[in-house]
Amino acid sequence: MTGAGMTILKHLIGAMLLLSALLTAIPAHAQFADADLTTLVDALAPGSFKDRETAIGNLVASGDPRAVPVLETLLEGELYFDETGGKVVFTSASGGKGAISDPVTGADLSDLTEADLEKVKVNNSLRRVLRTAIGQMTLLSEDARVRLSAAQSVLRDADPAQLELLDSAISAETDVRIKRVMEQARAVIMLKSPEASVEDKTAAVPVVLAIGGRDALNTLTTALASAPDEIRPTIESAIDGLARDRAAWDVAQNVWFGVSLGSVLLLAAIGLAITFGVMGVINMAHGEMVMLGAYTTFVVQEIIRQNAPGLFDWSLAIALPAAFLFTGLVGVAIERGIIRFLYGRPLETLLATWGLSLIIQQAVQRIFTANIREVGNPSWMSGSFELGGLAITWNRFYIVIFALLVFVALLLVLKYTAIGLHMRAVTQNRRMASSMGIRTPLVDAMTFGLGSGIAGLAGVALSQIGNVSPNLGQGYIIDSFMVVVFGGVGNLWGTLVGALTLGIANKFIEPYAGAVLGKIIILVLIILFIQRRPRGLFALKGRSIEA
Amino acid sequence: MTVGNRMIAGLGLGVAMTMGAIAVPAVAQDETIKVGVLHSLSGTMAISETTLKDTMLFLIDEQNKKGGLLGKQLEAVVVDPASDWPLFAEKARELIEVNGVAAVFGCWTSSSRKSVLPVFEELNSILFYPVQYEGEESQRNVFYTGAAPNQQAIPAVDYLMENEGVERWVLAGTDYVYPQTTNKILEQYLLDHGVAAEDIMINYTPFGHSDWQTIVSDIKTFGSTGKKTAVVSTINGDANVPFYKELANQGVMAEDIPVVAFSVGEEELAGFDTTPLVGHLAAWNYFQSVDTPENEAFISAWQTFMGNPDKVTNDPMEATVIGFNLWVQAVEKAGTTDTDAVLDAIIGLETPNLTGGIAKMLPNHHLTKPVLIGEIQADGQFEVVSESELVPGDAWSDFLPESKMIEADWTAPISCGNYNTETKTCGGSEVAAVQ
Amino acid sequence: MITQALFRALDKKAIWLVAILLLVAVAVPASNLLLPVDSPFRLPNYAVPLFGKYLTFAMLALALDLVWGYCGILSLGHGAFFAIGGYAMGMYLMRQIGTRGVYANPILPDFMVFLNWKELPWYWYGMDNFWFAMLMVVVVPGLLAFIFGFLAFRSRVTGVYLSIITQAMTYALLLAFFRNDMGFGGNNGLTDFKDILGQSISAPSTRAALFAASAIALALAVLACSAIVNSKLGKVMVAVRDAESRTRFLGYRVEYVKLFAFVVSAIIAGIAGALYVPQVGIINPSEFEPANSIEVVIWTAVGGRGTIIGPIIGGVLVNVGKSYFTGAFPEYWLFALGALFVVTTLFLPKGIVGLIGQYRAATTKREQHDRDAPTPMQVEAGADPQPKPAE
Amino acid sequence: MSEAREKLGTMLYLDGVSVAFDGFKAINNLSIIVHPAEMLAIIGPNGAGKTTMMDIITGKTRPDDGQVLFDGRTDLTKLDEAAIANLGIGRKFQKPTVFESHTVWDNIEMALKKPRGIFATLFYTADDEDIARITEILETVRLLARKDDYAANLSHGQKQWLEIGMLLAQDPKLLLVDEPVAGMTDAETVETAKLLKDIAKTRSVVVVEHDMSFVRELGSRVTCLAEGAVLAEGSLDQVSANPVVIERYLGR
Repeated sequence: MTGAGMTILKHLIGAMLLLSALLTAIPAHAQFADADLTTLVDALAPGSFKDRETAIGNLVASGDPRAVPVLETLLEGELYFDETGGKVVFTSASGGKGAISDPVTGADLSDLTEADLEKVKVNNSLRRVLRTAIGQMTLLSEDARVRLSAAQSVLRDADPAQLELLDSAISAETDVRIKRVMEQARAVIMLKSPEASVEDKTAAVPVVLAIGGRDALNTLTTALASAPDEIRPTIESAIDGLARDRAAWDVAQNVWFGVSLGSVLLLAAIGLAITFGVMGVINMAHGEMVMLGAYTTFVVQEIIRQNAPGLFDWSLAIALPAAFLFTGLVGVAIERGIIRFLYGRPLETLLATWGLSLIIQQAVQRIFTANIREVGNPSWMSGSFELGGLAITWNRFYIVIFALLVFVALLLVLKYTAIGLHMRAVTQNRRMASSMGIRTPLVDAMTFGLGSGIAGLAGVALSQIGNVSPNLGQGYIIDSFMVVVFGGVGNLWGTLVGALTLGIANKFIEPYAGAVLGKIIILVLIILFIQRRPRGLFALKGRSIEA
Repeated sequence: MTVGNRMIAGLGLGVAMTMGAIAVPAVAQDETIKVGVLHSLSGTMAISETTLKDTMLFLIDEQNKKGGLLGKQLEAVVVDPASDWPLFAEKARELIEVNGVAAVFGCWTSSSRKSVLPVFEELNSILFYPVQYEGEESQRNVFYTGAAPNQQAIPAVDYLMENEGVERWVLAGTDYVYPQTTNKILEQYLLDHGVAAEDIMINYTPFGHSDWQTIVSDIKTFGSTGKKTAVVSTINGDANVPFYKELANQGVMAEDIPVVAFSVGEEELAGFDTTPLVGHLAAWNYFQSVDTPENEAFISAWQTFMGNPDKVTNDPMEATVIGFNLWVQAVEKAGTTDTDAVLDAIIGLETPNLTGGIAKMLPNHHLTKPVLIGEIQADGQFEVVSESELVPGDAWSDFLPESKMIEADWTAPISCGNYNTETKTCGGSEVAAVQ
Repeated sequence: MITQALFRALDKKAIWLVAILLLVAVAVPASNLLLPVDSPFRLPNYAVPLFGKYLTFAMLALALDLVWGYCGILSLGHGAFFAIGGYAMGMYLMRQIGTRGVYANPILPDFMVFLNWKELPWYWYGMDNFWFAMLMVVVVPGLLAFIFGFLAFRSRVTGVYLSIITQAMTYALLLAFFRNDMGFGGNNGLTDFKDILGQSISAPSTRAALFAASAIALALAVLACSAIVNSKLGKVMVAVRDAESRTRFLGYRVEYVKLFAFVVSAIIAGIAGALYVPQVGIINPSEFEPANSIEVVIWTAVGGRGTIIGPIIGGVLVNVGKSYFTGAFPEYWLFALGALFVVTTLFLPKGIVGLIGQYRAATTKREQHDRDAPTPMQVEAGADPQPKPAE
Repeated sequence: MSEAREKLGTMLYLDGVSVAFDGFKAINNLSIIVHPAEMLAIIGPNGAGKTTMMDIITGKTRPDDGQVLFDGRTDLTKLDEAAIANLGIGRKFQKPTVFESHTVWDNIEMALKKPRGIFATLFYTADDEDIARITEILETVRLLARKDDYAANLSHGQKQWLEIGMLLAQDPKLLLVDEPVAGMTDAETVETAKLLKDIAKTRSVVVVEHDMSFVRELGSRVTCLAEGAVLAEGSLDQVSANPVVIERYLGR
């Protein structure tokens, strides 16, 4: 029904709302004297969570719009009180103008000291109460965005007690979109409420059905239990329809999860497809290149945090080239320092790079300590959006896109650039290439650098979904080798198809077998698959290969 | 000489050299009291354990500033068991036999503790184990200064039932012994409290699991039946960061489906932005945010020692501190570091918790601890929303049929770790053999 | 026939090695048990199982060398056979605990009681009998190697493909053994052993006996391996390593040759694992870690593969180094270990044994051939190249 | 009927054999017959499918289509390399392939016609007869003086000879010899031709060769392959006079 556009919009509006709510000054037709309101506000501080809940109720009952920012600040956990006097205040963190200000009058209260200030504590149930309260109080707000968010909050709670308020809001509402949300909320309340008439309930079913997805299914399933017999068939058929949709979407959801897991595998493996697949270096330090990429992201973000916090949303864009260059250079250094002495001895490279991986891990641990480092998600990579019945998280979405971009870019580089041509020439016939004037040492270094640089890029992306610690690489190395070998060594397309196949297979097995058994099954399947095709998915046929 | 015997000669020389290398320190001087620190400094557990190594160095440094112990300076002997469980046993043996340490502070995982238990028993030394664990154990030579299940899991579930009205439960954990046991206990506890079997979902994931899409999505589905749902997470260390990131991104809000974790502390939260996770919970016996003078003093001394004003503290650190303080007191009381004397002296000793209240060493080698429930804040700290009275640690869970009749009491006349109150005997004769 | 094969095995090197091992088998326990405590020549108690552990690691490295050094099969999953042998021994030791477990259950090990299991799973039956358990130490790794090898070698999976699926095998087993539902104690594994054959496992005499058993087992493994590599079959194995398809055209069933080496190697690894467990006192899934198997490859390479003595030297030296450095330089030892591997590959392509060979070559000229013989890796690189890039 | 009889008398019988790699037809409807104790020389340009043909006969490559019979009865397409080798088909590779880390003696010993089973091999000890046989072969290929040297240390030509020696040790009924004289001196080439002719008195020999003077030396029947099929057959003179052969292979 409403489609993706609508839901994405909702998502965006929702995100902007908290900010706007804080900034929007609601015109104050004070029904309460400042002093009275202050008493109510100050009552928020003392006592237990239960007392605080009562205090919130009283504040809401006042109906005074000036209470809204106070409640919002409390919801944010930024409302403070003065330990000595018990006065509830705003601080600069809570959006007060001065250092410390009065939440009702806005007066400057800088005679209070920060040290005496204590947070007014909220817990989850209090947050729920606050959200409902704010929703209630802002349902008639003049700002459409505030109203929309209020309507959504009412829809979430669907408290029959708010029916009257909701009805008046619906009749006053002019915005179609907001009105629809309110009507949906009303329908849900109807289905919930034991007092609602059969007609009201019957009328509510299609409205709820139109919400679609899991929420509608839940509402209807819950309603079915208490529904009068007359409307049971209506609800049941609605449920059946939704469940059918759901089952179809679940398959799609699994495919998406699989693609997303596959893209992570692809990112982790693609650098290895170069260093191992193309050059034949059994590069056990590949995971450490990924890890260095992730730490580069950390360092870039730290610098940005300290020097230019405004650029934070650009941190990844800055980290990508930085990580590529840094890990690429490390790769070149490794190639020049160690690998080049080992060409033609592929298994020796395993030992040397394993040793290297230990050294790199330990070095990173010495520099950054063993603790997990914080790498933040930029705002555009946080949260999720809905596409029909699919819930897609932004970070996974971007990682899928990013993985495919890296893949395509790599293909293009190998196919169409001079360096790519040289790389293929050298790896296919070193002597011939060198006699044709290609500087093979340079090409070797560049190839290894490219593979390592791509691993660094993967590190930037993977830092967004996992943790950044010296062991990060170890978690990906085995999977990466599986992917490259499964796909067929030396074939980039094999790596792509291999990664996606393993990802999707994993996600279809997981719901039945569980995560642990699922992984075991995948490994056994890989072993059996290699028996069938001893050179991977995309093996070349012909006699030259088998020599 | 053939290649063979040259090499063999070399081998013999190598072995001899090692013997020398390891054996020499055995004839050690006695001007200091040595304390063993057995925490992984490399491998997968280094993330968690290096901090505890630093904590020990800090505590020993502080104690030496106060004049040491029994007039001698303390000396830390640090080894790296490298997250390798059999190596823990080897290193424990080395600490006790070669370095002659008076006590060992160490281990994190249950596997590592299980691996060293026989060593401490055989060589009759002392281990202070500072991490919350699954219980079902009480060994003569081990002091469990972290939480037993009744000091963490059960109070957390109680809190959710009472304050959040949770009726439907997801028990999600890493597939190893601690979560398995804890979940077993919790499942029984929930069933006893009238939760229907279909309202409990149990899910296990491998170590270091990084792809949480399916599971978080399943949790959302499970939690959307209208009944209030909560997740009890016994997910291990480094799998938590991707788990919470996925929770945040899939929009699982604490107000809808709160997640209460037993293995997530300040250190783990330092790994990501917690803004979207505000309100999710953790149950511990210590939070850095707890506002007591002891804690404040500890944190600032620690941060000064580490030279990093942002260094966080966490629960296993506090457990290490308490264990260390109790050991120091016991040695002072006994006037010697002799194992048997210290084992006797330490029972009943008390030291203040950093979070208030008194930690008392019980006859079952566990402590009294307050249980704190904290909500995650946007700054990566926890806000305490509930604090219990002091709870005595119970080695043997009362919610498992096999262990409810077992008690541990290391004081006379029982003096055993698994006294069966029904048969009035000690279960394993290992204990009898030692005594 | 067999006597002839054995006789062949007793070339000079092997005789020396076996003699030294037997000497060690007597000397170490004797020094520990017979000498007075204050004697400077007395081995301290802790050293006996520690040295015993090194010997089992050496045995594991020797097993790997049989398939890798001689037959060209780089197994990255040999730790799995070691661990399975260890688990078989662990199961026996577990059943010996009997009522001395914390729950005093005469049949079920503690962890089963703990997880509310009511009866012993079928695969635990019979493991309370020492000889049956010892049979399993041999049979289970051998059978796994047979099935895995049969499938893989029949399909002619070679090179890195084989290496990676052996890694997949050990990784899958790692995950499986982590599962508590498997009935092997999950992550904690099997531990807290009391007795072996009625003797307390922590008694110095038992330790000494276990050490002697390890040394003798290693000596027997040396004999078996040198009997094999000195036989015509051993030559065929090397032929398979150097030029697999040529060997086929001579009419040898390469898959059976590989299978034989793989199974024998797995059995030796299993026995090593079985001896390892009572000496370290624990067996748990971390032994299946792919990293452990890679380390075995490294011991072998450091010592010098394609020789009998090399892996033994490598297995002992690297682990002695690890023991020493983790204690002496806990914060830096990984640098040392990592550097050792890098330096070995760069400067000692034939391992420590090769170094001795080089030294000898410089002083004598007589054994021209040894030096000029191609090293395994040169040949391997020539005969079994990485697949050509696809594009 | 006659076809069946025709097969019966042959040592090697290829009929309508085709194989393709990724769409490229390496062998296209190839038919060749070799009789017992007969020598056949195969010539042809690069890529004519000579080596692929050998691969098919020795079981390395499975044909997509066609019949490959040994000794008139045994279907070689159903067997693997080892089984085919044990039937009595020996192969010498284009690039000399000997076991470089074994001595010359061991190379021959391994090739010697003996039970190939695992345990038979494990417990094998050379008896006097075997030693005599190996010595005889080494004499034939003139490597007796170097019997204790590693094969790696032989010259290129010596390796070729060692490989021929290994073929002899296998005591095959049919020898497939791929470019045996590549890298040999003229004198060696002559010797090799003599040796092969000698062998062909009792066994069937198929020689693939580029060196026309060597082929002339052999004086056998010649088949010219091109693009995976037979271009011409007959004596060398007949074949080299064939205009198609001149155009496609010999040039000008």
